[in-house]
Order: sequence, then C-alpha cells, then structure tokens
Amino acid sequence: MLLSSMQTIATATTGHPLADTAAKFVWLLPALPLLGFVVNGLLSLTAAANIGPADPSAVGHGHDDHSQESTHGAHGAHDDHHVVRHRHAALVSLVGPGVLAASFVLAAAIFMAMRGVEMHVPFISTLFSWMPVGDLHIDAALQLDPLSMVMVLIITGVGTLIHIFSVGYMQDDPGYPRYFAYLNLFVFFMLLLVLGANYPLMFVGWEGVGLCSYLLIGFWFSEQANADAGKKAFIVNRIGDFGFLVAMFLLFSNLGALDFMGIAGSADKLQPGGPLVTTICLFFFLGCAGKSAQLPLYIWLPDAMAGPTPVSALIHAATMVTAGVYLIARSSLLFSMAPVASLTVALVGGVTALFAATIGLKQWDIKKVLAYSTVSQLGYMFVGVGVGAYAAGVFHLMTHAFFKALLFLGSGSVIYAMHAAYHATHSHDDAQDMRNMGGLKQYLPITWVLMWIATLAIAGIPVFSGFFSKDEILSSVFARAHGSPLADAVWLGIPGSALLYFVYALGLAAALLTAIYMTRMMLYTFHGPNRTGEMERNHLKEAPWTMTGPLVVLGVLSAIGGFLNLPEFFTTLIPALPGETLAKWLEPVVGSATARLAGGEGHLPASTEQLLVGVAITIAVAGIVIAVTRLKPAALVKKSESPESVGLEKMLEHKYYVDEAYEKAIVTPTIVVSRAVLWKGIDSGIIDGLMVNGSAMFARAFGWVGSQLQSGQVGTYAWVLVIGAVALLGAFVRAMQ
Amino acid sequence: MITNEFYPLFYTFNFYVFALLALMSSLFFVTRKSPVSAALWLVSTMFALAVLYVMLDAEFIGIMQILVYAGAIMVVFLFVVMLLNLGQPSEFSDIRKNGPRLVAGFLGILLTAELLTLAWSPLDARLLVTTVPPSVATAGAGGIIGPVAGPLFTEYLLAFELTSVLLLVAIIGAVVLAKKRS
Amino acid sequence: MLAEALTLSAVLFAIGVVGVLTRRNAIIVFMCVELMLNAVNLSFVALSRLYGATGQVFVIFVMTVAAAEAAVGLAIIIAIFRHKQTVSLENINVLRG
Amino acid sequence: MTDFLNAIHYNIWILPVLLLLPLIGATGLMADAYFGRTTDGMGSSLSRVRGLALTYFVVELVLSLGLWWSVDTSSSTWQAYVSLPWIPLWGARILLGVDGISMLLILLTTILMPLAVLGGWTSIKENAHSYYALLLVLTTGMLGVFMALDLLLFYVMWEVMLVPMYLIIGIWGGQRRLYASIKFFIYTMVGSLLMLVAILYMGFLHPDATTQLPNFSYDYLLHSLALTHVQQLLLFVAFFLAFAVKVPMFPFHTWLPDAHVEAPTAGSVILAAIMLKMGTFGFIRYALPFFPDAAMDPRVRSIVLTLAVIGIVYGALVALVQPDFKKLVAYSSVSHLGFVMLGIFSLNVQSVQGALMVNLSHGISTGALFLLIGMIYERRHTRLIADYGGIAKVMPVFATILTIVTFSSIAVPGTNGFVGEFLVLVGSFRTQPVYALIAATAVIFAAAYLLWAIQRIIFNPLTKPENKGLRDLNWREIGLMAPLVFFIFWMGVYPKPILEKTQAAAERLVQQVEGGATMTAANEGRRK
Repeated sequence: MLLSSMQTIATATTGHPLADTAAKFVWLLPALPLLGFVVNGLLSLTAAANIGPADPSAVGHGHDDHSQESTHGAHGAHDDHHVVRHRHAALVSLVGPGVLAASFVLAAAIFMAMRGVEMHVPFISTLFSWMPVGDLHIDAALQLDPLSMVMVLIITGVGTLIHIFSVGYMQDDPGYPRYFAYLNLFVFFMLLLVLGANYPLMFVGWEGVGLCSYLLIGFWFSEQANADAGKKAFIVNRIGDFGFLVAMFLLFSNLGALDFMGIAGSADKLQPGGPLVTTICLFFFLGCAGKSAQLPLYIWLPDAMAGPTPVSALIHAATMVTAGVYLIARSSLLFSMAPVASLTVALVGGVTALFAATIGLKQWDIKKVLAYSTVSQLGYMFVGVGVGAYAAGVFHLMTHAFFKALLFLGSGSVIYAMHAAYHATHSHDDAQDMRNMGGLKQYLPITWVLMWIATLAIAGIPVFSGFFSKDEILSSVFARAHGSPLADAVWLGIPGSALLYFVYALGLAAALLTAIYMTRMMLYTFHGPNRTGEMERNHLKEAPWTMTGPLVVLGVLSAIGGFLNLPEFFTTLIPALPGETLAKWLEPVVGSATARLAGGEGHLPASTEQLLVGVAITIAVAGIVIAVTRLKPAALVKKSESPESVGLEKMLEHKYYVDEAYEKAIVTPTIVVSRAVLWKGIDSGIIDGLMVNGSAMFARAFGWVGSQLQSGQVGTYAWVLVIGAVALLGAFVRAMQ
Repeated sequence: MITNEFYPLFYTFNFYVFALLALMSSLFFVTRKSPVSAALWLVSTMFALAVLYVMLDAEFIGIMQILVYAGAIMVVFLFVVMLLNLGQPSEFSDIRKNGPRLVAGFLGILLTAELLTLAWSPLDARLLVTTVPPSVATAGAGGIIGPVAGPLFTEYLLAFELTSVLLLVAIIGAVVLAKKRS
Repeated sequence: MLAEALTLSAVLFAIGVVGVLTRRNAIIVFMCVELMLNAVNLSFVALSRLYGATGQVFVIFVMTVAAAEAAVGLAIIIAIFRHKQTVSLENINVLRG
Repeated sequence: MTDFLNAIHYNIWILPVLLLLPLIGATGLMADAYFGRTTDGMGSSLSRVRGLALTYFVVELVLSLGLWWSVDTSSSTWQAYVSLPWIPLWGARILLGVDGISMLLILLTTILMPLAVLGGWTSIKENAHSYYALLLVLTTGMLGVFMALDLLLFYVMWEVMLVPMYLIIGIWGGQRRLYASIKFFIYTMVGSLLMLVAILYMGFLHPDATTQLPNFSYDYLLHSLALTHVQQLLLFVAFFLAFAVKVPMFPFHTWLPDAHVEAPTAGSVILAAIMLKMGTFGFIRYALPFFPDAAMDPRVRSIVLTLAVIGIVYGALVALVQPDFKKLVAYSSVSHLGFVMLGIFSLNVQSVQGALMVNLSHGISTGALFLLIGMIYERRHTRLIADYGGIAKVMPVFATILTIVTFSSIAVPGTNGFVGEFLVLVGSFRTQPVYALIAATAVIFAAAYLLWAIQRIIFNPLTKPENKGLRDLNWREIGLMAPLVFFIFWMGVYPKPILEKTQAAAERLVQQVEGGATMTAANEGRRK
C-alpha cells in the first residue's frame, strides 16, 4: 500500500519536465543552510564549552570564582565591552554566508530551468515517508512551483545579502558562531516552509522559523528584556500555530489529505462558501495573524526588535513574517471558496495597516518605527491576498522584502555607527533613539541615500518598487468592490461591497500615514542638527564594505523591483516593458483562485484606474510634504531631556496600551488563577489536602479514638467487656422471644 | 439405689441447703475486705458446689472440685496473698465507690435476669439423651470415672493433649514471670 | 433440680461479675473470675444429666485452664507487685495503648 | 541480523533471561557488599559497585536490543512467547510474550536504565550497593509488567515495581522523602487493589473445564470471557483506578509532583519515563481489549476524555506557576499523559499510534529533563527556578541540551514530541473534535510554561554569585545526554521505523475494541 503510493509519486516526478534538471537537487536548497547550522553550532559549542569535572558534586561551586571569571571573560559577556573576536570568526564568516550563497546559486539554476518549461503541475521531490499511519500519509516531500520558486529566490537572495551584512555587523560579538548557526537554521526552516509539499511539512518550517526567531530575538539573552521578547514572540506565535493545527485537523478529517496536491484534488468535497471551508480558512488566518503580526496578535513584532538588527531585517521584515501571506497564497484555492473568510483577511489587514501606521507616527526608537511599519505593510499584503489579488500580495511581499530589508539594514548601519561612537566615548546613551541622532547624512552619506530610496519606495512614489505593488493592491480592492463574489458576500450582516470600500479607505489612510512617519524618521535621523554629542560626533563613520555592499544591492532592487510586475496602465505608457511578469509567472498556482474571486472581467476601466493611480500618488506626495513642512528636526532635544508627551501623543507613544491591556486581561489572570485556584486551591487544597491527606487524617483520627480506649486500666476493660456481654446477651434473649 | 419414699424430699432439702450455702458464701466472698477471708469464703463456696456436683450425679467432678479447686488453686491464691503480705484489709480502698457499685449491681441484676430467662427457656429436645443418667447406667462397668474418661480420651483426645501442653506452658510462664530479675 | 441448679449458676455468675467490677484488688478480682468459672461448671454439670457426659468432660477442661490461668495470672501479679509495690488495678496500666 | 538471532534461538530464551539477569545482578551486588566490605575500604567499593551495576544494565541493554529485529511486529501472535509452570494450584503460569507496543517499551526501559544509573553516578554515595540492587529489582518488575501475559503474573510484577521505588524515594530522596514515598506507595497500592479483585474475579469466572482451576492466561481470558454490560463496567472501573493513578489522570495525580520532587535523579527519570507508561500500557493491553463495551460506552468515554483533557490543560496551567523545576516537569507530565489518554480513547489508528508515540517521546524528553535537573542540582543543591538565571553563559553545553530537550517537550516539529502530539490530535479530531480542540490549546500553554522556566534558568542576567562559578557538563554527562538528543531528533525526523513497529498492534486494538463492543451489544440483545 505504502510502497505503491510511493511509486506513484516517483513516477509522477520522473515524468515531470523538471525531472532531469537542477531541480532534482532541490533537497540541497534547505540542506546547505542546515549544514551551515551544524558547522557553526559545533564551532560555537566547542569554543564556549567549559567541560566540568568528573564528579560535579565533589567540587564546591564558587570556590574558584576568580579563575572562572578570568577564563570566561575571554569570550564572556557582550556587555563588558571587551571586543574580542571569536577565535573561529574567520571560518564562520566563510561558512555562514557561503552556504546561503550556494543555496542561492542553486535556486537561480532551478529558476532558469523552470523558466523553460510549463509549470502547471508542480515538481514534487519525495525524500522519505515521514508519518505513515493508517490512511494518513505525510511525506517529507519538497514542492517546486512558481510560488515557492519566488519565495526561495527572495529568501536565499535577500538572505545572502543580509548574511553578508551580518559578517560586518556581528563579527566582534562573542556569540558570533552561535549567531550564524541560528541564522543558517532559520534559513533552513524558512526554505522548508516554502518548499514543503504538504501542510504538516510547512508547519515544520512554520514552527522552526518561530523557534529561530525566538533564539535570535533572545540572542543577547543576558538582558531580561531580550529574553522576554523572544519568549513573547514564541508564545504569541503559538496562538497562531494553534489555528494552523486546527485548520490542518479539519482538512484531514474532512478531505483525508494534507498535501497540497491531494487537497487540490479533493477540494470539490467542500461546499464553496459553506461554513466548513470558512472555518478552515479562518483558522488558517489565525495562524497567519500570529506569524505575520496582524491584529490582535501583532504585539510580539515590535518587541522582536530586541534581536540584532540584521535579524530584524531578515526574519522580522523580509521573510518569516511574510509566511502568513505565503500561506494564504498557497491555500488560495480554499480561500477563494470562502469569500467571508477572505473578507475577514482583507478587513483585518486593512485595520492593521492603519492601526500600526498610527503607532509608527510617534515612535522614537528607529527600529520600532520600522517594526510598526512592517506590521502596517503586512496588513497591506493581507488586504491583497484577502481580496483575491494573490499575485499582488506576493508582489508586495517581494518589494517589501527589498525595501524593508534595506531600511532595517540601513538602520543597522546607523545603529552600528552610533554604537561605535558611544562605545568609543563610553557613553551609555541609547544608540537607537532618533532623538539622539539627527544630521547623520554627512557622516553616513551612502546609508542616507539608500534609505531615502527605500523610503520613497515604501511611501509609494512612482517608479520605485513600492508604488507598483501598493497601487496594485489598492486598485484590486477597488475593482473587487463591485460585481465580484466578494462584493456579493455578506460579512456579519455588512455587504461585502461596502466593506471593501471601507478597506480601500483604510488603505489610503495608511498610505498617507506611511509617507508621513517614514519621512519623519528620515528627517529626524539624517537631517537637522546633530544631537549625538560633541565627543561622539568625531567617531561617527560609515560602515565597512561588507555592510554597505548589500545595502547598495538592495537599494537597486528597491528602486527597480517594481518592474517585475508592471501594471497595464504603465505598459500602455511605455509599451517596450513587459507587463505583469510576476502575475503571469504565478498564474499556474493562484490563477484559478484569483479568477474565482475577481468575478467577471477583473480589471477596471482604464479611466478609473488612472484616477486611482492619481489619488495614490497625490496621497504619497502629500504625506511627504506634510511631514517635511510640519516637522521641525531642529526643535528636537536629546532623549534624556525630552519632556513627557501628553494626550493622544502619549497614547500613541505607548502603543494604545495594548501590551498593558493584554498583560492585565490575560497574562496576570492566567497566572493568578493558576496559582491561587488551580494549584493552591484545587491541587494542594481539595485533591491533596481534602481527599488524599484528608483520608489519611481520617484514618489517623479513627485510630486515635481507638487508642484512647486502651487506657491500660484492666478495670475499665472489664467494665467494657461486661457491658458488651450484657448487651449482647440481652440482644440474644430478645431475639429468642 | 436408695428407694426411700422420703428420698426426693430429703434430696431436695439438701440441695437447697447447699445451694443456699454456696450463695451465702459467695456473697460473703465478694464483700470481705481482707483477701484472706475472701479466699476462705470462696473455698466454702467451692465445697458447697462440690456437694451439689455429687448430688447432680457428677461424683468425679465433685471430687476434682475439692482436690483441684479448693485444694490446689485456692491454696495457691492464699499462698500468694501471704507471700505478698496482703493478708490485712488493704491500705487502699479495695471496693469502688457507691456509684460504680450501684451500676455494677444493676448490671449484675440485669445479667442474672438474662441468664435466668435463658435458663428457664424450653430445652432443645433434639439434644436430649434418652438414656438414664450416665453415672447410674455405667456404675457397674467403668465406675464413676468411666463416662467422663471415655469421651476425654477418644473424642476430645486432641483437646486433652493440648491442655497438657497449655499446662506446661503455664508452668514455664509462671516460673519465668515470677523469677526475680537479676 | 435442673432449674434450681441453673438458677444458682446464674446468680453465682452474676455475683462473680459484680465482684470483678467492684473490687480493685487484683487477687480478689482473680478469685471472682474463679467464681464465675465455677458457676459455669455448675451449669455444665447440671445439663450433663440431660445432654450426656460431655458436659463433665468440659468441666475438666475448664478446671485445667483455670489452674493454668491461676498459675500464670498469679505469677504476673507477683511480678507487678515487685515492680509497683501494689496490686491495685487502678495503679496498673502497663497495657496502655 | 535476523538470521543470526534465529541461529542462537534468541526468541526462545530472551524474555526469561531479561527478567532474571537483573535479579541475579541484585543478588550479586548484595553478596558483594556483604562479603566485600571486610577486604575493601568503602571508597573503592563504591566505584566497584556502581561499575558492576552499570555492567549489568549495559548487558541487559545489549541483550534486549535484539528484540528490535527479532520481533515480528506484523504478526498477530505473541512474539518470543514463553510458557512455564508457576503456581499450578491457582492456575497461574509464567506466560511471557511481546508485541510491537511492549517491545518498544521494553527497549525504552533497557535504554533508559543505564542512563539513569549514569545520571546518579556521583550523587549516590551512601548504601550504593542497596541502591543499585533496588534499581535492578525495579528493572525486573518493569520488564515483567511489559512482558506478562498472565494476569496474576502481571499483578505481581505491578506490585514488585512498587517496593524498590518506594525504598529509592524513601532512602535516597530529598527532605520530605518519607511523606512522598508513603504517598506514592499508598496511592498506587489503593489503586491496584481493586484491580487484583477484578483479576481474581475474571480468573474464577470461567475455570478450566477439566481441572476446575481458575485460568489467568491473557489469551484465554480474552477469548473466553463473555461479560455483560454491567460486569464490564464494574471490572473496567476496577482496572481504570489502578491505571489512572499510574498514568496519572487528573484527579489522581497528586502523588506525582511529590514523588518526583523528592526522588533522586534516577528515581525521577524512571518514574517519569517508564513507570508512568505502565498506566497507559495497562489501558492499551488490558482495560480496553477486555472491556470493549465499557470503553465504548459513551458515558465512560466522555468521562475519561474529559478527565484527559482537563489533565492536559490543568497540568499545563499548574506547571506555569511552579517555583520548583522538578514540580514543573511533573505537572507537565500530567499534561503530556493526558494526550496519551486522549489518543487511546479516541480510538482510531492515528490517535492510538500518536498516543504510543507520545508515550515514548515523553519518556525520552522528560527523562532527559530530569537528568538535566539532576546535573544542576548536583552543582547547586537547589531545584528552585528562582535560584538560577543566566547560566547559559557559564554552562553553554548544558544550556544547548536543555533548550533542545525543552523544545522537544513543547513539541516543536522536527523533534519527537511533535509527531506524537500531532498524530493524537489529528486522530482524535476525527472522532472527538471538541476534546481535540481544547487539547490543542495546550500547544500554547506548553510553550508558555517551559519557555518561561528555561528563560529564568539559563537566560536573563547572571546575577547570583553562586552561579558564576558553575562548571559546564563533564564528558560523562554529555555522553549520557547524547543518546537522548539523538532519539529526540530521530523520532522527530524519521519516526517511520517506530510507527511501523506499532502499526499492527494499534490497528488490532482499534478492531478489537470496536468489534468487541458490537459483539457484547449483540449478546445483550439476544439475552433480552
């Protein structure tokens, strides 16, 4: 049974046009980063280990404190500011980015092979049978199709750049090999996530990236805040994972399959628009909300900035957080059957986009601004996939990967410079607070230019990548708001059409705010007077080429990335350019689902489209203008001297007090109830105290009563005996009569 | 056998005399303060009972009563009383106070009543032996010991042997207990 | 004479019981027990006229046991007296549980 | 391998040898202590005794490994079957045999025992010979439970296990060891007494036709017992109590935290990794096949499933607030074993297979956790989480292994924990979606309590001066954790060989229970 099913997979694979190309080495894509993880991990451990004595109990702890301190100071705390390069740093610098570059080369080779063939059937490479139980067959199988190919290219491409950047950024950290081990492991899981041919395998990657995110956020674990942030990220993600799991269970118990092909084959068992498929999709979306930081589970992402900045760029901007978008694109078939769930996705995405953008307006930590910006942009992507514009969502995912990675790496470059300056003068000021920056453009010119490119891209200024992707999403929303199945669906009593117009408005508002807060960030960081301090100013300088090099590449991508998927109105303007490349590329995967949700024609009339584009450009420009005219970088004071803000500003600065509310409403009650009611009350009190020890006490009390009868007075015994005998005899006599 | 016409009356009269003697002696026995006099009244009770045994056709038991009880056991009691020098009415109040005494009396009366109810209840006819009293029937063959000795050495042989072991144990036990620890 | 014998037996037994309950001198209590045994013996003997000689056999057993009991019991009393200088039951509570 | 094993008639002698060898070892150790003391100082005798004990356990392990190849798990008959006379007058025989399920549990036992011995290698110094002798006797008891095919023998072995563990906790345990050991003993004993009654009842219900002797043979009873619904319910309750205490299910679990906290490292490891498995094994081997009708009764099922789900959530929540790391792990066991019960009583192939998988992986992960706690306890003499913090800095190897094991316990995919939990949930969702849904929330709580705990142990600032001088694991400790880490990944990445071993047995169980229940229903119908 099992054998035969494996054979059928094997034959399907051998028959595939990709079978004899580089695609047969698809397993190497994740395997290479895994190898990097193993090598770096072992290097990390062998260097750090401090093998204990044979009998640990015999050695008094702490009596050799001094020798300990001295030996371990060599690769000890990052916070003692002893910059001692790790002894395996050179090897690690080679292996860490090396495996990823190799992976990228392989991915590119597979991509080349893929371009030449028709990809209507995905190429599936089955490695081994993972969980064969009864009628459940889960294989460790990798699936190559246009969608996963795009993701693989983004992950390995952007990943390689960020790895190279990390070499410069992290190599003086005592935990350098550990850092690359985690980073390699992350890429391994991320590739597994996008390549997995079934939901459980995807879930392996899904949880695995969460695990690496946990480890990397808490990379500098000696700060409690960092460790807390990592833990928070993992636990909040787990809430989403719960949704993912339940969705899988529902799929399996109703369709009997968990692999993408199997589900595609049996999806007609589900009633389109029915409650079952809606439930499945909503549970999937719960998973997406966790991983991609959407309301109400977005709270972990801003805290995740506690990790090293390249990590924020790779995991918390470019790749992992977009996994939710990928999941919906991957499940487009199911989502297109559930308009209500799709509307939910779009609505949550739109609300998140605006909500996060408002918080982004008042953040002072440069990375926090970018974090909320990420949450907001992810909201955009969900709007895209929510309205069935899957290609648009993936497109924005890609451009966002470019410009947001650039923004994070650029901010990393800024922080690097700031940190080096503060380090040189032994200052303990906050190296990430924008109030301590200002006027950095003269010290970091390359970073300044590149970050402006990214800012224009994210703000949606034409020709930069973000403009195309964002515009495509917004126009899709507008297009679907009339005459599509989504518009006809009813969401909690609200007509889908009205809802979509509302989402469109949310998107526009968020776009305005995006332009404002990004310009604000640029102004406060690079323009105006310098607030770093007299002494520190002299130490500010541009980062080495290992860091600026990747920035330049990303800058180019951010600028021209939009040309990968030019909309129709643009190609009519310049007919030489290829139009909708990405959409056509993704067509085999999401085409039918897109068509189903788009309804009739799908495209807007040219005039309407041009109007929408005009509105979008106006809003983006307006945002920048408002920011430039209204904000006064010159008026800022250092963080330590800033007054406390009040009113709405204070509320925004405190992120609407959502964290505090969750803490009060969920975390504290859970702990208090667990401790006071469940543990002390039920466990120690009722079960142990009353039932278990209670029964023991009862037995003991009974015994005590008995023992009191044993007075030792023979006379008493005689009395008791006689009374008993008389009573017994009396009873006997009575019975006889 | 005596077949005098007055014999039943004489027999009854004697029975009552010795029964009364036993009753009175036992009452004196429980009320004496001095252990020695109490012991002597108990001996008197036992003699009276021995007579009753004989009158109830248990001549052998009557003899044993005098030999073993009155002769041996009571002597041991007296011997111990003498040994411990407890002959005089003791320095402590030997008899309990009125309250317990009253309750004890009540219990005694209740017990007597119960026992009498049982004693006067009809006999179990299934167990009755239809033959004449054993001592009368076998007076010629096995003498008066025969009827008792027969079952003792046949039916109750095991119990008899165990009793001998019990006596041995009692002897050893008494020696060990009464021996002065050095 | 059966009824009279049994009545006497019952009364003697009750007297023995009352003695046990009211006296504190261990030796006298012991003797009361002997009286109770005698009362029982009387019942045995009386009923053996109707039920056969087995009753008399039991009287022999009772006597033997009584002898053994007297030997051991008195030995115990001697031992206790040596230890506590008294035979009052109120002062003896070595059996206290 | 199979040919070689056949050539040495492995299947014929292996089970009795596995049972006897530890007993011989125990006798040998005690004899050594008795005769050896005069010639040797205590110091050298300690190293000899523990070396000798380790040798016995390793030999036992090597011998048992052959079972992996020799046992034909697809067969419907008992493998390595042995039938020896025992107490003819009571109709009890020594019947031994294994199937895929018990074979894996036997291997789990023989693999973990040497590791448990190594875990307490340097911490056990007093009365070492008795300690190791008791561990050996315990091994016999545990293996006996897994092998026994005679209900009376099963019961005897069940109780044999109890005494050494009682002594191990009571003599080598922590401060409240007496309370904990007595609680453990009485709890388990009370639970199993009703089971004895039930076993006797079953044995005497259908005596042998010719000899009129009772028959306690598993197969005989399984085929000859024709019980009414009420009989099944009563007997099921009797077995249920014994097994539920051992599992432990929700209201019967309070012995576990105390026993775990007070037991020495090896004791905790064995308790968690092996002895808790007896309960679930009992359900699979005895309670369900014998009383299918009771087990399928909707009321019974809903009660058991409710208790299992309560255990899952409740154990996780209570674990969240434990200040003592051992207690935390103990409550996490309640939660994990709840999954096993959910899987067993959901009764389909996936859930049962998942339950068996959770069983094994809980043994590995929790065993490893207790070993790790033992290692830092040996260094710092405290189990309170608050006494640690930031020790990843001074003990990186320890921190790495603890993190791996923790994530396996959280059931992160790629580790053993995930496979089991996933299968249980995916299976139980088919038949019991509501319970499965509630149980699935445990993925959140498990992450919460374990991550919070390890954060406070290995992460956060290294502030306590006592912790600054801690030394990392030594080679013995690394070596003994290595196999466990290997199993964590093997079972997580490529569980197929293990799943295949239990596949037939799991399918048989599902068939037996479902078929048996319909049969009783038919019988009842005829009776009416």
